[in-house]
Amino acid sequence: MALYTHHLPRWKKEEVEAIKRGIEEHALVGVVDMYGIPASQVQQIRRNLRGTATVKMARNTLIEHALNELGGSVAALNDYAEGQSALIFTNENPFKLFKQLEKTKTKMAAKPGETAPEDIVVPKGPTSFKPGPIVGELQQVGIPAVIEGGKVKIREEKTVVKKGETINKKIADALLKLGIKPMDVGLVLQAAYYRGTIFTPDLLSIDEEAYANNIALAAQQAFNLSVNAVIPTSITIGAIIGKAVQEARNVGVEASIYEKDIVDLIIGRAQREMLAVALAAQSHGFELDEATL
Amino acid sequence: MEYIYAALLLHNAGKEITEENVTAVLNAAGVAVDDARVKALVAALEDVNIEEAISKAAVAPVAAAPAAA
Amino acid sequence: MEYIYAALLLHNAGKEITEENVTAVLNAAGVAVDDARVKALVAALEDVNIEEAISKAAVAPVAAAPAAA
Amino acid sequence: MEYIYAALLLHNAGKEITEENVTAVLNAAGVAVDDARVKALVAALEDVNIEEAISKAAVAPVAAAPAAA
Amino acid sequence: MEYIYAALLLHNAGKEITEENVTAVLNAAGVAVDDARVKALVAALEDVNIEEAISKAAVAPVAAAPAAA
Amino acid sequence: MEYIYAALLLHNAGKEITEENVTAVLNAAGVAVDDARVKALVAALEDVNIEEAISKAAVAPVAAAPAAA
Amino acid sequence: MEYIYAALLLHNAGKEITEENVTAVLNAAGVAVDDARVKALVAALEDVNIEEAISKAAVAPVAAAPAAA
Repeated sequence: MALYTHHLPRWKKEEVEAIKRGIEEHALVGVVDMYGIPASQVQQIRRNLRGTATVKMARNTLIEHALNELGGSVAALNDYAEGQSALIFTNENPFKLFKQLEKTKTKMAAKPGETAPEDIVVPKGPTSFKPGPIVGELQQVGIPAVIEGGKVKIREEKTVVKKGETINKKIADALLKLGIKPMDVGLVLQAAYYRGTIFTPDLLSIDEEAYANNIALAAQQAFNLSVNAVIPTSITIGAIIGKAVQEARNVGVEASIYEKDIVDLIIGRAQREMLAVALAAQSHGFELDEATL
Repeated sequence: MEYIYAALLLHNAGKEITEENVTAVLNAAGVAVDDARVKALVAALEDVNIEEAISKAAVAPVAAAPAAA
Repeated sequence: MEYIYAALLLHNAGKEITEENVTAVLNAAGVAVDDARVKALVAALEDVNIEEAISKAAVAPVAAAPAAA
Repeated sequence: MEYIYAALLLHNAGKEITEENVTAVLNAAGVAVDDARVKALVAALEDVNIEEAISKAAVAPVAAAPAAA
Repeated sequence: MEYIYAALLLHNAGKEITEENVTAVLNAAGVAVDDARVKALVAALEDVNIEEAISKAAVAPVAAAPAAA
Repeated sequence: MEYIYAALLLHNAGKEITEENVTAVLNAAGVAVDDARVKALVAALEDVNIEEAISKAAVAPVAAAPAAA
Repeated sequence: MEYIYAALLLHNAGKEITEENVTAVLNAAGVAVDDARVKALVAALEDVNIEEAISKAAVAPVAAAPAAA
């Protein structure tokens, strides 16, 4: 077992043992990318995850040692531990962990050279700036800044960087000054090992709206089936009665069955037919009396 | 619908809708009158406010005409 | 609208809409018949597809409802 | 509406809508049967395609009325 | 829908909708009655105000019509 | 609606909707199963084209009501 | 949709939508359960207001129909 660690110094061995314990004591171990996350935010994320997940930062080499020592299918996580990785331990299922990590993301200012995660839009309206060189700086990157009432104002909404485009230094500076924070920063789950299976983010991102839509569709289907197949339930009995009554009325009116409950409907139909024919007659020269219309 | 047309014709002419009157109108139109249907019609109309039923229906076709076209 | 009802009654009964027939129906309903109007009606309806006009009326109210809302 | 419900019940059960059958159903429901109404019902339904009539929304104007209010 | 029509027939006739009554009406219509369906129907109707459901039915077709198209 | 969902689940899973299967599914969901309702469900679905029945928009008076208000 | 039906069955039965419960229901329906899908379902539904989604369905039968097609 100590095949890989026998030559390591004591603190590293302890570190490797700690990683192994973390993996063994939790249902899930994930590899997260910590790149670009300021230390202050890491603290915040840890606080947010407290009680559900633990983040363990360690050098990649030590992570690799630990995974290899454990061996088996968990060692496949090595493929995802690159750059500034950390491990995350939890007993939640990987979908829930993924969602929680998404929720810990916060907005940050863009650094030059970063890629816009979505369209970056400068909203229309007043700014806190007094007139000065700022107007030119903004205009230079295409932001329609104007001076109005002694203040710098953005004349109209403007998309300055499209999703997927690189944010250059001038734009990054302008966004910083305007207080626009376009970047999503947080722990990015690279892969999760859970009960023998590796889950990657493409599997883990859930479209909740699609689920809600499917729930609505299923509920509609159940409602339809219950009513159309006449399987009364407390939820659908009203609709089933309504359908039966409707059908009976339709038949009654179509067949001109003179029953009290529907004779007004039959009158209505006759009246509409009369009006339709009256209008057609009128368009062919028959003068309608006042009472008709 | 002949029976209801006959009834509405009488109503519009200010005549009472009786079995006799309905039958007379239908006869004049050459309809082979079914007494039972006439009876049923007259009975059904007894408690109905025809003016009201007409005015409810009147709202529809004018507005509908363009939409239906 | 008695005139129109009379015409519809004849149409439904499968009878021709002639001046004579319309007059007979109106008479039976006790309506004082205006010959000129009967003539005008018969002439106008000659060019009207009554079935089509009626079927539009049937479709109408459904379409009217949203418009009325 | 009892008479219409009785007719639809028979139709749905695949039975013929005859005066006898309608009367039997109404009797079973404890309805004091009016022979003329039964006759009128059967006569009215004679030439009607019930399946087609069921799905036709003939009842619309009532529905439109509240919407218009 | 036989079972529902039977229930509506009883309701309209002012009779109680019991398993026994529903069964009697269905029998009279020559329907081979399934006790379980009668039970289920009667149970489901316990939770509903039939008058209300009927009056709501008048409002429905407008909403339903486009879906049926 | 549990019974309906159980039927839909079985249908989607390509399993037959039998009393036994429905009961098993409901039991697994912790539902206290009412045998009569299961029987009624299975009987009602016997001749039903489920695909068609689930996609045909049923009239939903509940939905229509607010629109009329 | 089996997974969704299973979830709605549990929801309607007043049971919690847990991995264990969903799996039990699906197993009972003879579905070869995919653990990852169950997990995804449970995780997704944690943040979905099922009652709201259901009530949306009731309001929009028209919208649902084409989706089902």
